Amino acid sequence: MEKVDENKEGIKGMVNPRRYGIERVAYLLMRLSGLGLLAYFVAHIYETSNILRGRVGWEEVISITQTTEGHVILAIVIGMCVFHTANGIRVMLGESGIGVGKPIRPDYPYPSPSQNARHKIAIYSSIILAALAMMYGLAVMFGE
Amino acid sequence: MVESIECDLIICGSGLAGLRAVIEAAKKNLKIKIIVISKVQVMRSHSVSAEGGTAAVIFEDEGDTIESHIYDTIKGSDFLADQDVVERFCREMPNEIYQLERWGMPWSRRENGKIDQRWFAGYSFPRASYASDKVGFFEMQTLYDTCQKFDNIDFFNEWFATSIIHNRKRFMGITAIELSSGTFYEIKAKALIIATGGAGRIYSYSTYGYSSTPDGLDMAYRAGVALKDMEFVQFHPTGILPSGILITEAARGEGGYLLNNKGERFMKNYASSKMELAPRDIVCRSMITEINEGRGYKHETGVDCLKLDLRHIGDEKIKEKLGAIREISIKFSGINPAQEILDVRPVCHYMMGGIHTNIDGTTELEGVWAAGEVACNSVHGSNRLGANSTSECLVWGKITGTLAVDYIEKGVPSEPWPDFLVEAEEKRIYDGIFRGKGDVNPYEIKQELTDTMNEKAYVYRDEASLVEGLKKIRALKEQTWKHVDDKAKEYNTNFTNVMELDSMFRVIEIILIGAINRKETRGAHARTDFPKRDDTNFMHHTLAYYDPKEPIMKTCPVTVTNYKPVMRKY
Amino acid sequence: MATILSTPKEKTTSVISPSKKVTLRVAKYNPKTDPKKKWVNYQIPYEKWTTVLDVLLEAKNHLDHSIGIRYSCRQASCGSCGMIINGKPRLACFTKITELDTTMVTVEPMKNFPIIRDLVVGFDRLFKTHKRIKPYIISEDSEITTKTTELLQTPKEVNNYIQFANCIKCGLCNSACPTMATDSLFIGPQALAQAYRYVADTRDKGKDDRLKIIDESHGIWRCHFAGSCSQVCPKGVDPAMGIQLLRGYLLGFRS
Amino acid sequence: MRESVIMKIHYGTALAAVALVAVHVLFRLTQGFVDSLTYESVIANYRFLPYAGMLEIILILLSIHGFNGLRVILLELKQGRSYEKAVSYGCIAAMIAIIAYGSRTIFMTNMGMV
Ligand SMILES: Cc1cc2nc3c(=O)[nH]c(=O)nc-3n(C[C@H](O)[C@H](O)[C@H](O)COP(=O)(O)OP(=O)(O)OC[C@H]3O[C@@H](n4cnc5c(N)ncnc54)[C@H](O)[C@@H]3O)c2cc1C
Ligand code: HEM
Ligand code: SF4
Ligand code: F3S
Ligand code: FES
Repeated sequence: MEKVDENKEGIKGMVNPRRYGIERVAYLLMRLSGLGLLAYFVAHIYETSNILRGRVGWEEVISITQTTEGHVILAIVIGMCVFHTANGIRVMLGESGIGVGKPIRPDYPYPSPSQNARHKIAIYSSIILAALAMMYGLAVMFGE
Repeated sequence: MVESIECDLIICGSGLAGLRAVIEAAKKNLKIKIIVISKVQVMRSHSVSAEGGTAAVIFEDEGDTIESHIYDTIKGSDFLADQDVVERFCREMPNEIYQLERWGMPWSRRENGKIDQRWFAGYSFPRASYASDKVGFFEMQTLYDTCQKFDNIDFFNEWFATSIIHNRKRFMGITAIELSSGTFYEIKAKALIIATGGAGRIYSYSTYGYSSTPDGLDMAYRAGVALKDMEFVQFHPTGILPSGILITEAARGEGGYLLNNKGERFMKNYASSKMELAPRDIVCRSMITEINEGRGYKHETGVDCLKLDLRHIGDEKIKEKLGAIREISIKFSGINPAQEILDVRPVCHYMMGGIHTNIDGTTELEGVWAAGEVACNSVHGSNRLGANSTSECLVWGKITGTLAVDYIEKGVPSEPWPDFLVEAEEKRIYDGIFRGKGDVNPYEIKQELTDTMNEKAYVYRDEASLVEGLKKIRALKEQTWKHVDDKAKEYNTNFTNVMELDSMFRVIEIILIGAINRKETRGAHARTDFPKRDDTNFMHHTLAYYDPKEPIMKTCPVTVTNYKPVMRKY
Repeated sequence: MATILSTPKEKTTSVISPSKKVTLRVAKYNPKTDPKKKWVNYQIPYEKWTTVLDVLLEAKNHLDHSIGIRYSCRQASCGSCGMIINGKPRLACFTKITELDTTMVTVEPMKNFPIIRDLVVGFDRLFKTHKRIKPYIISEDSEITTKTTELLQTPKEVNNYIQFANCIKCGLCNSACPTMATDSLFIGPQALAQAYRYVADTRDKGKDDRLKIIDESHGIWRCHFAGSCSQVCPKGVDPAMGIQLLRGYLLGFRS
Repeated sequence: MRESVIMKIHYGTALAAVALVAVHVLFRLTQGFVDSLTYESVIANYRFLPYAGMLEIILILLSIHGFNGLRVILLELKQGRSYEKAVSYGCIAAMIAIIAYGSRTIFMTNMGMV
């Protein structure tokens, strides 16, 4: 079979969040935060494994994280974690068919019930919550 | 270079008629190989635009009768319908409603779950089953989706059929161009069902989509099959301005009023008992009379029009039963029908005429059937009633599908393939059109041609304007428009557009000659110089046979069973 | 690079009205013959009701016959004319110039479909996925005998699926979906919404069949509720809703 | 495995993790962020069996969830039989590796092997 170029938009299209609504932004943030958390998770497992090297080893590693960069990264992780969790709960509800509206006879101009205010509010709340958590985290870390 | 394909049955055209036929054929014999060829993608055929309803008697318990459907249809046809055909049609139709229902058609229902029906013009009972106002769309979807059950159907999406190959006695195959690659094919087959639909794009102001051109009609005509009753072109009273998109008759069926510039429901002067629900020919004539006598409006484009008032129907009911026309009028004309009045005007809508067939949809060429709007089995005579056309497509889709399979199963002798005909066709379209020379823009010729039809062969006609129209189109034909600027092979719509234009010239000529010859007023053919129906001289069908110079005109009788022609009054 | 006005060598007789003009920018590309896509500009007059399809046809009819474009009904019911207009997937016949609020109209073929030529894309994949989800009533009594009548269905029951039955198979949703942008095997919002349309129909008994078909590695789970499909759908189908409701069955929240 | 089963696990692990991660993080916060990271307090935490058990569960849940998430993303990025096989097995391997590696830390500290 001849291979046809499908003119797929590729990662660029997947990533471009501007053309569509906030739901598409949430989709993108969910992916990025998931990947970010995975990266942190792996690093975290490595980090904690240093405890096996005794007090010296542990404090060596901890001291690397107790820097400004370390704190900023940790703050981002907190943000990602909060957003991913909050939005994750929204997505799980939605994907179970909860809160996506009921089928109706659509009337022009055809609003889409699944793209409803509840979800939009949940997305904005997740983002705000994540931002607050980040600020709180920064305050705690730099405060001491 | 010609590529070759073989199959058992070709169905050319994938509107309601074509798809109904293919399901019947595929179901009847799972072994025969069927090809559905369509110049648009199969489910995009123009039938998707049918809006208002599909007529059938399903409430006999509430007082409707088949008999009444038969009489309404015959009276609506101004007694030109073949009455045996109408009888068969009305008897078969109820089953089609139920069959579609079983296949998933989302008919609009009554509270108790039964299929609902609504009023349509010219009937004496609310007899049109409907699915909101997207009947054709949902029917197409139901049929297309049902086709997906079968693996012996091959859809040839976007293939343009150009000619029928036969050996004078019997059908042998067709030639076609695959649009996506531009390759020219011969397709050998045992039987053919033509279902290429209407040709309303021969008028510039039309309810039809751009794909409704007469190339299917012309293909049959060139193969020597007669075209029948072509002078009867139906105009629909309510095309919205400025686009010409249809506002379905169901809008009046649900209670809409037609108003002149005095704010009167003027139909009371023309058809006092049926008012806006008189048959289309009568409403159109009344509208043009109103306009001619100065009681019309002027649309901002400068076109004369009248008004259609739906406001009293109410927003909720409009949304529920007329959702699509609500969308159309808001989007395309900026008017919400629940709040404002619409500008409407009679617009080309349907061809009563078509390929001459008998009651079975059989044509004069062995192995070829025709079904749907392209066929003229004379069920509509000189004026079709609304909602009877989608019905016709279903009934004759089923009949021809069955008959074609029977024919194939009986065995068709194989005979030498007439290569020379394929070569001749290749010459005609590639040397004559694709590589043609000229400096006249074919699209401008098409505009002039279709404008001429609007002017000269509209609702009212007379000898002088028809003759003038004929002269004008013959002059246009002589210009050097037969060339294709786009030289690419792939998806060359410039090429198909010019082929469509080429077919328009032949078919329009038949329409005009037929209209000139018919010196009477009957149904959709209203002559100001002969304002009366003339049953002594014109109670017959018009036939046109192909001749390279000019069509050969003949006639054939109308079948009358029980219903004597009487004065038509509503 | 933008080339300006390739006018065919013909005498022209049509008068172009001196009203407002729009610049139409068309992505022309024939993968069989052209090395790459090129942009061609046309100046077209328009009125308040003019649609993008109207200006495209005006360009095709009078300025450049070779524009490749698919269209038919011009009333948003056939689903032929999906394309990317000013960056978003839309129907050309259902987008008025005036509502775009700019005098520069850029049209490109739909993304995530192979280009046949210019604005015309191949639909083979959409047709195949549509067929795959068994888009028809599955039931023993789907063929009538002489005396069958209808199966009853209340208006309410019809409303449970009618919105999904509005799909015109235009493919805009598949063009907008982020998963489609990279996944060549994803069933896609169009077909998934149709799977729900039939599952939600009281006459149908094919739910388990269909759930099995869509429950595979490139099936329904590759939708992440991004919602873009519903945002571009011109007919209010709301595929995103259909997909999530369908997934409700698979997760055991609905039965 | 049917995709729906995998995704049910994905959601299930996420849900369970919500609660447990909250506890994990709260532990850090109630003890005072910096203090909680001192060697002694960390060791003490690990020695406390219920907490160590919880850490183990979080480790397993998030590894499954995270690497399945990665698998999903990679699956959507590119298609092809061998590629998809590689992704699936790769993710399972990574998952097992990270669980093993993390468990080693937990077990050894819990058993007092440092
Ligand atoms: C706007 C509108 C509204 C209507 N509303 C109603 C209504 O409410 N009720 C009612 O009963 N009737 C209605 N009608 C009439 C009815 O819809 C049509 O008569 C009917 O749909 C015709 O169906 P068909 O199958 O014959 O042809 P079509 O649906 O027109 O299909 C023609 C097919 O032939 C194919 N074709 C044509 N030429 C070629 C070629 N050269 N090569 C290959 N393929 C070719 C096309 O691609 C297409 O697939 C309406 C008509 C219009 C225009
Ligand atoms: C604790 C609360 C968490 C919840 C509620 C949660 C929820 C979810 C959900 C519902 C999804 C599926 C999204 C979709 O289908 O589009 C998902 C995806 C994902 N999660 Fe989590 N998650 C959590 C924590 C984590 C953590 C800690 C990690 C990192 C190890 C992680 C990594 C991922 C990844 C990589 C994906 C795939 C991203 C995608 O498909 O878009 N998650 N999560
Ligand atoms: S769901 Fe909407 S966007 Fe998708 S194909 Fe159907 S009509 Fe088009
Ligand atoms: S855009 Fe795609 S990701 Fe899902 S909600 Fe629609 S199918
Ligand atoms: S032309 Fe039919 S949808 Fe646009």
